[in-house]
Amino acid sequence: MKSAVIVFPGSNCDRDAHDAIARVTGEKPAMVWHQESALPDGTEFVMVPGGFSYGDYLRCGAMAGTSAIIPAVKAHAERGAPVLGVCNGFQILIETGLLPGALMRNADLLFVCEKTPLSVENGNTQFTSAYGGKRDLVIPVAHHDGNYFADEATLDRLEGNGQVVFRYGRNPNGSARDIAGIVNERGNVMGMMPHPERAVDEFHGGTDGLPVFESLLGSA
Amino acid sequence: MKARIHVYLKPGVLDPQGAAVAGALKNMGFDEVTAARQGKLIELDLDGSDTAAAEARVDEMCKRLLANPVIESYAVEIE
Amino acid sequence: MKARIHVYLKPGVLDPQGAAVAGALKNMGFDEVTAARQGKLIELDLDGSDTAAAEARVDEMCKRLLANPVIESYAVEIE
Amino acid sequence: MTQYADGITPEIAAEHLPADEYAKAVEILGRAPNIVELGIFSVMWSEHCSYKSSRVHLKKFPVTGEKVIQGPGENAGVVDIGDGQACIFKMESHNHPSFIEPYQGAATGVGGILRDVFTMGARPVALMNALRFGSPSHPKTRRLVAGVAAGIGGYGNCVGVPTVGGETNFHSGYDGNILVNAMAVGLADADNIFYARGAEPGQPIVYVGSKTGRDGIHGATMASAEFDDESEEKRPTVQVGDPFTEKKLIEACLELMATDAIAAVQDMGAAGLTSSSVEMAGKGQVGLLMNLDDVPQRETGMTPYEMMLSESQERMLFILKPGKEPVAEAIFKKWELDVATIGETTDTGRMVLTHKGETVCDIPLDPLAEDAPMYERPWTRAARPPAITGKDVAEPDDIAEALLTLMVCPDLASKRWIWEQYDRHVMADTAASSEDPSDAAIVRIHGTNKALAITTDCTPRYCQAFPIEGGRQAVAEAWRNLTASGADPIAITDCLNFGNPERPEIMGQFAECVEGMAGACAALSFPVVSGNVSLYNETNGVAIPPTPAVGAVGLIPDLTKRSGFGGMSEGDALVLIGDTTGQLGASLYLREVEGREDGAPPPVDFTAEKRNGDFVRGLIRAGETRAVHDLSDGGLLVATAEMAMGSNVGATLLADTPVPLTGFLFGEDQARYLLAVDPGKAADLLDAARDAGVPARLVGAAGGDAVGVEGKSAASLAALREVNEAFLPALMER
Ligand SMILES: Nc1ncnc2c1ncn2[C@@H]1O[C@H](COP(=O)(O)OP(=O)(O)O)[C@@H](O)[C@H]1O
Ligand SMILES: [Mg+2]
Repeated sequence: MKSAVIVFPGSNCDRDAHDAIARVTGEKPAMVWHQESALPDGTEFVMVPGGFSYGDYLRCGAMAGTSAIIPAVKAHAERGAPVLGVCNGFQILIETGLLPGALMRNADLLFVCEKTPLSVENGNTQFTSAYGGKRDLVIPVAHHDGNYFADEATLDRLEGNGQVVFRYGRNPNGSARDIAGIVNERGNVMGMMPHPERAVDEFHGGTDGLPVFESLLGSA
Repeated sequence: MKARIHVYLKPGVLDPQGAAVAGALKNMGFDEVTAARQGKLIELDLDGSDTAAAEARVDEMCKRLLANPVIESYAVEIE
Repeated sequence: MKARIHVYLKPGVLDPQGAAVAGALKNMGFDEVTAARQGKLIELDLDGSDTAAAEARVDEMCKRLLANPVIESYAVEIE
Repeated sequence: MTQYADGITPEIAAEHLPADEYAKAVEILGRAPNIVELGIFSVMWSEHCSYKSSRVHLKKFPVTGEKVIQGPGENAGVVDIGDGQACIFKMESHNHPSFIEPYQGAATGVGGILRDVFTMGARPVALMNALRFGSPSHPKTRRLVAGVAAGIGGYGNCVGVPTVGGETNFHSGYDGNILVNAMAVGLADADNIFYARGAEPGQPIVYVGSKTGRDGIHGATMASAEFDDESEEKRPTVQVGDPFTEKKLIEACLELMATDAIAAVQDMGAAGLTSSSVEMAGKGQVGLLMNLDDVPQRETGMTPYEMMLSESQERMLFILKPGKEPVAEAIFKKWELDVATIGETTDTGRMVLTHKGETVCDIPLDPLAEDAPMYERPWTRAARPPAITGKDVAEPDDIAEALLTLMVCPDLASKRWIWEQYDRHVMADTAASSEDPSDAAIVRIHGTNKALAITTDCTPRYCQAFPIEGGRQAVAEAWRNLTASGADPIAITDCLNFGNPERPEIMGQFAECVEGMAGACAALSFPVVSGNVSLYNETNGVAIPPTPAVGAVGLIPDLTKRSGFGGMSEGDALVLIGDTTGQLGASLYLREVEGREDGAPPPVDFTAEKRNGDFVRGLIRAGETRAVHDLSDGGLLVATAEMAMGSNVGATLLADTPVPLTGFLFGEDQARYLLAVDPGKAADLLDAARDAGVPARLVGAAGGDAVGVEGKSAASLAALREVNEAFLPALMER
């Protein structure tokens, strides 16, 4: 599968994303600098990695949302091709309007890094099919602004459409309805705060992140 | 010219910072505080002298970057 | 009553956020922006009606919690 | 009689230099220094930059070894880790700034130590932090803990380097001077290390990073001055950190370092442009000609004095090979960083600075460095206090109660509230961090099956009680923590935090801690490759407890043959390695249960350390152990409780002990480890130990859901966890 990882000046999970994708797909993803205006030809999967794209200054993901590569990412998504945003990547996808809602400062205002129990709420997405019914996961989070917010109507719609993909077992940030990850209506764009790329090797303490990437292989 | 931009969270939008500020002030004995909201204050130095034009440009900056229309509203003053 | 508090970085104190905002606006083609500063805007709802007393109390809140005297200065308006 | 340049009053001169040093400056120049020169002499000759009080003693450290590529003297130490790779690390203090502005002080401390490491060509792969705060009940403590933790996390998390471990103590001795020591560890190719030395005449001097502002002017001299109540007024000297710029600076510097453009490089730390340029010139035996008009400036109307003394963060100074400026420009512009050629190296041996067409400084470099003052300050030796052992201390009425009292105390309490604010997993190489039951943090060497083990250790109450033993113990515990994780200890860095060296008893603490550390390093083949000294940690005449923090690095050749203390399972035999005489002097038990802080610290026996440690490491590598934990604060029963909590299974110790029970359970004798092993293998293990001349003893068994002593009381795992997790949330969330 041909993949691309978008790299912003303050991205810091870009290498981790690269390694996880290469490990699962057997193909090194292209590392695409934010000032590019096009994705490499034939790109099937785009990942927007975690980090502090612009130091998280102003609003997390806001400045990244205005960079040159974003229109190409949007076009890719509008074609129905898969886009995954993790942590800061999730914040960026929200800022660009590819996903609904907002990610606010954690309720206790503290940065939180922990291995978080999660449940797979929808195992039939392009990003979760490989979980094969497995429901309970542990995947690390590390963020300051992961407190998901949307108005009640939007939340109900997300729940109704099965767009809530992951939920926290122990809410670390005050997220509405314990939401940890969502997909867009079409199901090809997912954003999640937990870091699947940090749970792909035994020495990480678990490999519950692998199926996110394996699922894509199956669907792409 | 200077532009001063106030960015507020829209009513009904969760405001963890505001809530924390109100809580902390109460704990410190400032019981008169019934609510707190936290927003941003952005000041820009601008070339040029045409206030009306600047107004329009800054409004565009807010729409495209400085405020997130989903959760924030803003007010602009040009001096 | 309402108190509106502006918290600024003291002049001369490095403002990474402001610098990043100015840079981003330039990259977006807003070349007229020569500098940006980012501060905080805090609004408080207060019980009571004695403006002078409120001023004094809010000033104390700023000193003790809302502003960091090491690097920030502040201004208070009571409405 | 003393001469002064125009505009320099005796007061101004005295603010910058003591009379004798001023006289020396006049002698060196052959005339009175102007204000710029005065500023330069004062920062270069400050304690912080010149180590004038400590140099004579630091010479005692062993600094060489077969693995040492670069010892002290450069930005950081460099050791060989095989396969053509090198590990580069250093620890540094940011104590005074953090006391004054905890968030920015701690954040810029992390930024500074990261720069020391990537300046040498390393990609930073791990951060550690050693923190000492005042009494939990002190009115300032809560705010300081909150600010320091947020600042360390705020910076490290943003630059994307995992903060994998550290230590945190609370003691009233730090009420007026907290300690914030940060350590950075990086990896580089052994054949691509960059140094401050190496400049030659006629090479361009290139400034990169952030613009220069008026931040932190005289930070270097401030870090060398004792506190008084007015110091809080020194606040404006605290700098603000910009981790986003640092992240870009790391990537841009590593990109430039992949080319062959660089002759020498120095980060701009304390005394910014002054020390970075002077150090590179001195090491290269060349002169400097710099035009300050070309320095990127954040503010208007900056004077040469301000530019030379500014401590604005996220700046670096390169001396490039001639003609390579465009290479640097292209890279730094891509990363949206400032880059400017501000001068060139010369063959004059002098530092000449021009500003607006005038020469504002002309100093011969050699004397500036070579004739820097060096003091042999008077110091007094401490006497060894009387030992206290189990027979001198009554048995606690209830052992479980005593254990709970220890597990709830600030020093042993879980520091979760702090380390959950640190991204410990970014870079996806973390195998063990603060959250894991491991004596050392373990970070895989990217793309290999090898790993680095990293720890920071110091027991200030031992150093207070008897400095030389405390110095030995700090090094020994670090060596033990690495060993207990299965690593070969390689080398250490240090951060020597003490009070006012002008007082003989404080200078004595320093001299003897260093002497003890040096002895331990020599005996354990554990050289010192970098370090930092922080003196004058003293307020109104009250000094901090002597705190020579040790940061140590070891190598795990095979990640699958590492150990922690989370693997104990039901039925395992508990084996104690090492000799127990029941040393309770200056122990945690004595302080927390008996309310006494007297007595001699446990003696360190280097032969036993080495023999026992090598034996344990061998067992780990051979897969003979399920869990391994070194014994430190609180002794055997605390180590057992920590292993039980980490493994989620209880344990019962045997009541029949070779020395009085209190000493056996709570004594802090050194060179000891607790092992959990397959019961079927216990007998063979004890035989092997006997053959190796290693004291070993079966002390209990794993099982149930409580920790206690046979026939005596036990504390449930639930109760242990509850009290152990209680302290910080209670302090911070009240
Ligand atoms: N300031 C801190 N930052 C990160 N981790 C910390 C800090 N303080 C304590 N820890 C972690 O808490 C655990 C216990 O620390 P400590 O009791 O000092 O270990 P040891 O006794 O083995 O030296 C270790 O994993 C350590 O890394
Ligand atoms: Mg230990």
